[in-house]
Amino acid sequence: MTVRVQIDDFDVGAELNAMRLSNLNIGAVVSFIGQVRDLNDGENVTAMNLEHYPSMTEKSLEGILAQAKKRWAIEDALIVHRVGELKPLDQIVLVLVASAHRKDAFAACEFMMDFLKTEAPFWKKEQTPSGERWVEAKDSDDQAKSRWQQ
Amino acid sequence: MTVRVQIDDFDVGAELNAMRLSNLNIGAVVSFIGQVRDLNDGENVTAMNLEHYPSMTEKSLEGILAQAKKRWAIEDALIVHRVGELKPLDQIVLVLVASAHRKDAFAACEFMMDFLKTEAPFWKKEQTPSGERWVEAKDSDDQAKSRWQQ
Amino acid sequence: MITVLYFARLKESLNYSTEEMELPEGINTIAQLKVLLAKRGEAWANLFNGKQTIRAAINHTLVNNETPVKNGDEVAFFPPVTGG
Amino acid sequence: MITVLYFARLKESLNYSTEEMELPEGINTIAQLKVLLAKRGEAWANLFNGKQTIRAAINHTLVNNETPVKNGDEVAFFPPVTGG
Repeated sequence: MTVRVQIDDFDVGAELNAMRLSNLNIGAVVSFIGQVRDLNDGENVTAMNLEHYPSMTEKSLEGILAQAKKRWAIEDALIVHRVGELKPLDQIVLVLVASAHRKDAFAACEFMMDFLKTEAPFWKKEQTPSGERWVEAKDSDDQAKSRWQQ
Repeated sequence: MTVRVQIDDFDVGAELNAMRLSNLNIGAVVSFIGQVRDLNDGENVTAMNLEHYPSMTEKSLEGILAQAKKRWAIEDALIVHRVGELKPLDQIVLVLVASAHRKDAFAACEFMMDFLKTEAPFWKKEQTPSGERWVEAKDSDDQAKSRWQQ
Repeated sequence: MITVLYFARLKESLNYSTEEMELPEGINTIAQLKVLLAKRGEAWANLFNGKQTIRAAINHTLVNNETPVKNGDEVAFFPPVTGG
Repeated sequence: MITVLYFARLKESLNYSTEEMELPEGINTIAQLKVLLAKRGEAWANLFNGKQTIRAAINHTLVNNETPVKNGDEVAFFPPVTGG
């Protein structure tokens, strides 16, 4: 169970293989990759900068991972989140969950993304043809999180 | 949107990258990998054979993919399923879904797995220390599928 | 004529994977075809007497007991699927 | 003394990323600290007058307006997060 915050890109195939081959009880691995789109809220995005709160970020992600581990039967999990300058098609985040059966892996992976989106201290600033702008938080992300709290 | 049934292993990292780099509108990619566990229903599994109904299999998987495409906003999707002899830790199935936003990718990927598990004509025969046995279908898979039909 | 295919546990129990058969008068649905097959002997009866869940496909599409069978169809019988 | 950190849009608007401050008498919660900061001028008032959603963390844990603040704490203010 690991979290990493890094400037460098990550290799999903290598991460997936390392996790799935580590444990003969793993029957299901679910991965989520978030990547930069060239369009957001109707404007072209040429680049973005991801700022974070260094001493809080890993603690926040570890907390999210620990919550998922309490709720579901997870064999292993990983969160990798990038910071710094990113361009369209660049990978931003990887969430990987391995479990004996698929239901736990799907639920835990989506849960972690919903909490990461609303609790982990990252902020995106986009560059667009009309200038820079901070990305606004979305109500849909709060709604996605609240599903897990009912 | 592709389905493949094959004896050979697949390279998840390569499939993921090919899909996610193909389209600047993709913001989320969810993957599911199913692999052989060394234990099932309390018995050690040393190997398994996956039989299928060749002329029906791809049609069935294409139908599942088409249903997912109707229900969610999907940019791209892939199903790869192996047949033949497999051992513990071998990959069995890959379902990959790319979409603009994560909710569609998670739902479509889980939907496709739940339908594949209950509709696609594959049958597993396991080798165990006490002999060969056909894997029994699970009620939990029928329940997982029925969630999508309410 | 119809083609009938058997898969997995059925193929093993019956020692039979495929056959061509004339569709007899009065056999118009999957349910009726199962009743006909169940009369072939003990192994067949065990599988087709209705106590086991046997799935059917016609021309590569899953169907139910009430689905009509007609000449030229490829009918397949198999246990509940266990892929993935 | 407490340490106060500002992130993202706040850091830019205030041109301020971190400060040490004495915790004045009567300032015992996040809500009270926000009221105090709002008195520092227009840019501060705009952010801390309660009309914008400003999140707070104490010692690297998300907290709410009622959470107590005490000497030695690291308090952070920031807009709703937008990672992932």
